[in-house]
Amino acid sequence: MGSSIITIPWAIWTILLPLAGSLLCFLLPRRAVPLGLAAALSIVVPVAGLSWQVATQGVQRYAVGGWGAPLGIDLYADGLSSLMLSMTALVGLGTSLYARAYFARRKAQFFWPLWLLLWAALNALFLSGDIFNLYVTLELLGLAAVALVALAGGADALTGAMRYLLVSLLGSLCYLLGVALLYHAFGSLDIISLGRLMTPMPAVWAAMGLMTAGLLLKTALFPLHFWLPPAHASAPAPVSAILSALVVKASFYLLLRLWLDLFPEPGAAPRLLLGVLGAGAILWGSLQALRQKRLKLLVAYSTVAQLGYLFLAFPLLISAAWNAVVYFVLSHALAKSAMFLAVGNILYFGGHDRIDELDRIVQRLPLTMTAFAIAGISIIGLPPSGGFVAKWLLLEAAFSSGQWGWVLVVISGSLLAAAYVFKVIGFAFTQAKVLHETRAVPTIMEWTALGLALAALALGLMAPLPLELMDIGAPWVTLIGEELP
Amino acid sequence: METITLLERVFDGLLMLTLLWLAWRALQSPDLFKAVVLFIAFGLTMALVWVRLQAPDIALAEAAIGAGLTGALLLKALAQSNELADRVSDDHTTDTGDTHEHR
Amino acid sequence: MNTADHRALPKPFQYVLLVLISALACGLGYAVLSLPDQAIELKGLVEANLEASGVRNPVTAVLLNFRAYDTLLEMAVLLLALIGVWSLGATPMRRGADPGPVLSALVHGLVPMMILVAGYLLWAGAHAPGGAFQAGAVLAASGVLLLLTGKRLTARLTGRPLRIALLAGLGAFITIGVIVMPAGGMFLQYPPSHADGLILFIEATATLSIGAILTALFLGGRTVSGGER
Amino acid sequence: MFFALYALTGIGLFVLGLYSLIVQAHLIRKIIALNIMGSGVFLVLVGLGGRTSSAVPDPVPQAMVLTGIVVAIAATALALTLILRVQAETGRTDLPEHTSEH
Repeated sequence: MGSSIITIPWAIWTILLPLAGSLLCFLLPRRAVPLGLAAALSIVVPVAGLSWQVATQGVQRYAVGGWGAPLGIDLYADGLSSLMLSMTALVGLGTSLYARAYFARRKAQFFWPLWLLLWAALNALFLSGDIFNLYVTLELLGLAAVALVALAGGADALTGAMRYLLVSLLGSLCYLLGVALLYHAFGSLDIISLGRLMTPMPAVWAAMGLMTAGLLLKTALFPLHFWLPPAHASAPAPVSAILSALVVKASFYLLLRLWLDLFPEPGAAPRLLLGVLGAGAILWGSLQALRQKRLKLLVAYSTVAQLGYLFLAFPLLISAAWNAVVYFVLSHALAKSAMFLAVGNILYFGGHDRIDELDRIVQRLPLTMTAFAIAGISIIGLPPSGGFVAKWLLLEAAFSSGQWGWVLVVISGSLLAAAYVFKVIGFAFTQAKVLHETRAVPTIMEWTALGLALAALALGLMAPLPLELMDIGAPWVTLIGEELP
Repeated sequence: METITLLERVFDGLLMLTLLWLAWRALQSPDLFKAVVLFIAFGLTMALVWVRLQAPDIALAEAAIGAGLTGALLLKALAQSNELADRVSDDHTTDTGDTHEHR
Repeated sequence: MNTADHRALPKPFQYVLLVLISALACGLGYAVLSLPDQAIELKGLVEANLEASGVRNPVTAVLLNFRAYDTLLEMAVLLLALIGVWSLGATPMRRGADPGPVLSALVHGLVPMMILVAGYLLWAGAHAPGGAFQAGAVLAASGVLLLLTGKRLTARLTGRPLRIALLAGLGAFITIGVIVMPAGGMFLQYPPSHADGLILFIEATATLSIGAILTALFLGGRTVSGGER
Repeated sequence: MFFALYALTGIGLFVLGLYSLIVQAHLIRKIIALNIMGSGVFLVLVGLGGRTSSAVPDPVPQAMVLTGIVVAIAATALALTLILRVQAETGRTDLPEHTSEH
C-alpha cells in the first residue's frame, strides 16, 4: 500500500517529532532555539493530519511494533484525543514563539529539550491506550514539568518545584499500584480490552480509588491543590502557561478516560463527592485569587478555581455534561495560557507583578492588557468566548438533570472571577506611588499572548466544530442509550 | 521434598520480615547516614526477594541500580548536604543549620 | 546536624494519620487477597510469539520487542532526568579526596573486568538473565568508581562526543523504529528475520547510553560548565 | 497462594513509605520513602504473578518492574540534585510550611 496522506500513520509522528526535536536540541545546544522552533512548527503537520483522519474516517488505532493489544501497545485516537492534541499544538506553538524571545541563551539550551520532551509526553499520553504506557508518559510529563519550573531559579521556584516533584511522584506511584491490581485482575493493560473484561470486585474498587486519588493529586483538585500555586506562580512565564494550560489537563484527561472507558459506573456518592470538591475549588480558589497581592499568584489561584468546574460534571448526566467539561478544558487552556503570557510581559516590563503597583500598564502595554482582558472574558464566562459556551453547556446539563444547586456555584464562580479580573484591570489604569525601571517587551511576546486570547474568543464563535469532533468515538455517545430507559 | 519446601517457606517468611524491618528502620532511623546505609541493605534484600520470585533479570537490575547506584547517589547527596550545612554554620556562627522556626 | 529528627506533623495528627493509613493497608490487603486464584496473564501470548521476537529471554522479548515503545519512552525519562540535573547548574562538591594508591590500583584492575561483565550481560540478555539495563548499570558502576578515584573525561571529550554517547541509545532506538516503517511495518515492527540483530544493536547503544547517563547523573551538574565553554 | 504474601509485603512497604513520606520533614528521607513505596508497588506487581503454581513466571510484570526501576533512579537523581539546590538557596533541607508571600 502506498503511503498517501490518507494512510500515513500521523499518530506516531505527533510523538516522534517532538522527541527527535528534543534530541537535536540537546545534541546542538548552540542551535537549540532554531531547532526547537522548527520542531514546534513541524508538529502542527501530523496533528492536523491526524485530526483530519479522525474527522473523516473515525477512530484511528495504531499498533506500535505491529503486535497489537494486549501483547503490544496500541495508540488510540478518537475525537477527544485529537482535540487534546490540537489544543496542545496551538498553545505549544504560541508558547514556543513566546519562549524564543523570553529566554536568554543559557536557559534556552535547557528549555527547548525539556519542553519538547514534555510536548512528546503530552501527545503520547493523549494517544496511549495502555495503562502501563500511560504510567511512563505520566512520569515523563511530571519530571519534565518539574525541571521546567526549576529553570526559573531562586528560592520560590526551587521549593515550588521540589513540592511539585514529591506530589507528582506520589501520584504516579498510586496510579502504578492501581495498574498492578488491574493487570492481575484481568491480565491485560489495554484500556479497551480491560473495559470489556471489567467486572466489579474489591481489587477494581481499590485500583479505581488509587488511580483516581493519584490523578486528582496531579490535577490539583481542591483540597489537593496546595502545590499548584507556588509551582505555577514561580515558574518562568512560558512554563506557567504550559503547566496551567496543558499539564494539569493531561492528568484530568486520563481520569476522564479511566472513568468513562475503563471503570464500571461508580455509585452516586463518589460522583457527588467529586462535584462537591469541585464546587469547593471554585469558591476557595476564586476567593484566594481575589486576595492575592501578586498578579502571578492571582492567575495561579484562578487555575485552581477553574479546575473545579471540570469536576462539577461528575454528579450530572454524563451525556450532557462531558461536552461541557471538554469545552472547559479547551477554553481554559487557551485563555489561561494567554493570561500567563500577558502577566509574563508585565513582569518582564516592570520587573515585578505587584497588583497595586501596575502603574498605568494599560497605556504602556496596550496589547498585553487587551490580551489579559480578552482572556479574562473567557475565564469569567462572558459571551462570545469559549468559556461562555462551556458554562452554558454546564448549566444546561445542570438544568436537565434537575440539580439546581450547581447552577448557584457556577454563577457565584463567575461573579468572583469577574471581581478578580476587574481588580487587575482597575489597577492597570491607576498610577502607582512607586516608580519602577522598565524595559521594552519584545513585540512577539505581546502578539502571542493576544493571539491565544483571541483563539479563546474564537472558540466561542465556532463552537459546533469542536463539539462535533469530540463526539467521534466518544464513549458517552453509546452511554446515552443506557442512561435513558 | 516436604522438608525442602518447608525450609523454603521459612526462608521466604524471614525474608519478608527482614524486608519490612529494614524498610521501617531506614525510614525511622534518627541518623540520616544510617538510614541511607539501611536503605542500601534494603535494596540488596529486595534483590534476594527477586531471586526467590524467579525474577533474575530484576534481581540483577535491583542490585546494580536499586541498591548500588541509588545508594551511591544518596550517599553523595548526603555528603554534599552536610557540606552545605557546614558552610552555612561557618557563615553565621549564631545560626546553626538545624534551627527551623515554624510559624 | 541534619540528623535531628524533624517531624513535619504534630503528634495528634500523626495518630490520625496512622489510623487512616492502617485502614488503607487493610483495604489494599483485602483487595489483593480477594483477587481470583486463577491468574489471567499475558504469559501465554508472550510464549506463543517468543519465536518471532528474535530473542529467547521472554523478559527481553517484552522489553525490546512486544513493549519496546515503553522502553523507548523510559530511555527518554533517563535522558530527561540528566537534562534536568544539568539545568539546575553546578552543585557544590568537595574536591575529590585522594583515593590512595591501593584503592586506585584496585579500581584500575576492577574497571576492565566490569566492562567485560557488562559486555557479557548484554550478550546474555538475549537468552539468559541480563540485558541492556543491567549491563548499562554495571558500566555506570565502573564509571562511578573511576569518578571516585578522581578520573575525569578530558576536555576534548566533554562536548559533543559526550552528548552523542548520552543520546545514542534513544537516537538508535527511534531511528531503527522508523527505518523499518517503509517496508510496510509499524513503528518498531522489526522484520522477524532481522529482529535479533536489530535488538542487539539497540541494546548495545542503549547500554552505552544508560552507562553514560547514570554516570553523568552521579557526577551531577558539573560537566555542563566545562562542556559549554 | 503462598506467594501472595510477597504481594502483601509489598502493600506493607507501600503504606510504610506513604506514612514516612507524610511524617518525615527531611527531603532526603522523603526520597527514601518514595523509593521504598516504589519497591512495594514492584513487589505487588511481580508477587501477584506467583499466584499460579507453574514453573515459569509471567514476564510482562517483570518487564514493567525493570522499566519502573529505571524510572525510579531517574526521578531520584533529579530529586536529589533539586534538594541540594533548594538547600543552597534557602539553607534548609525541608519545605517551609507556607510559601512566603511577597
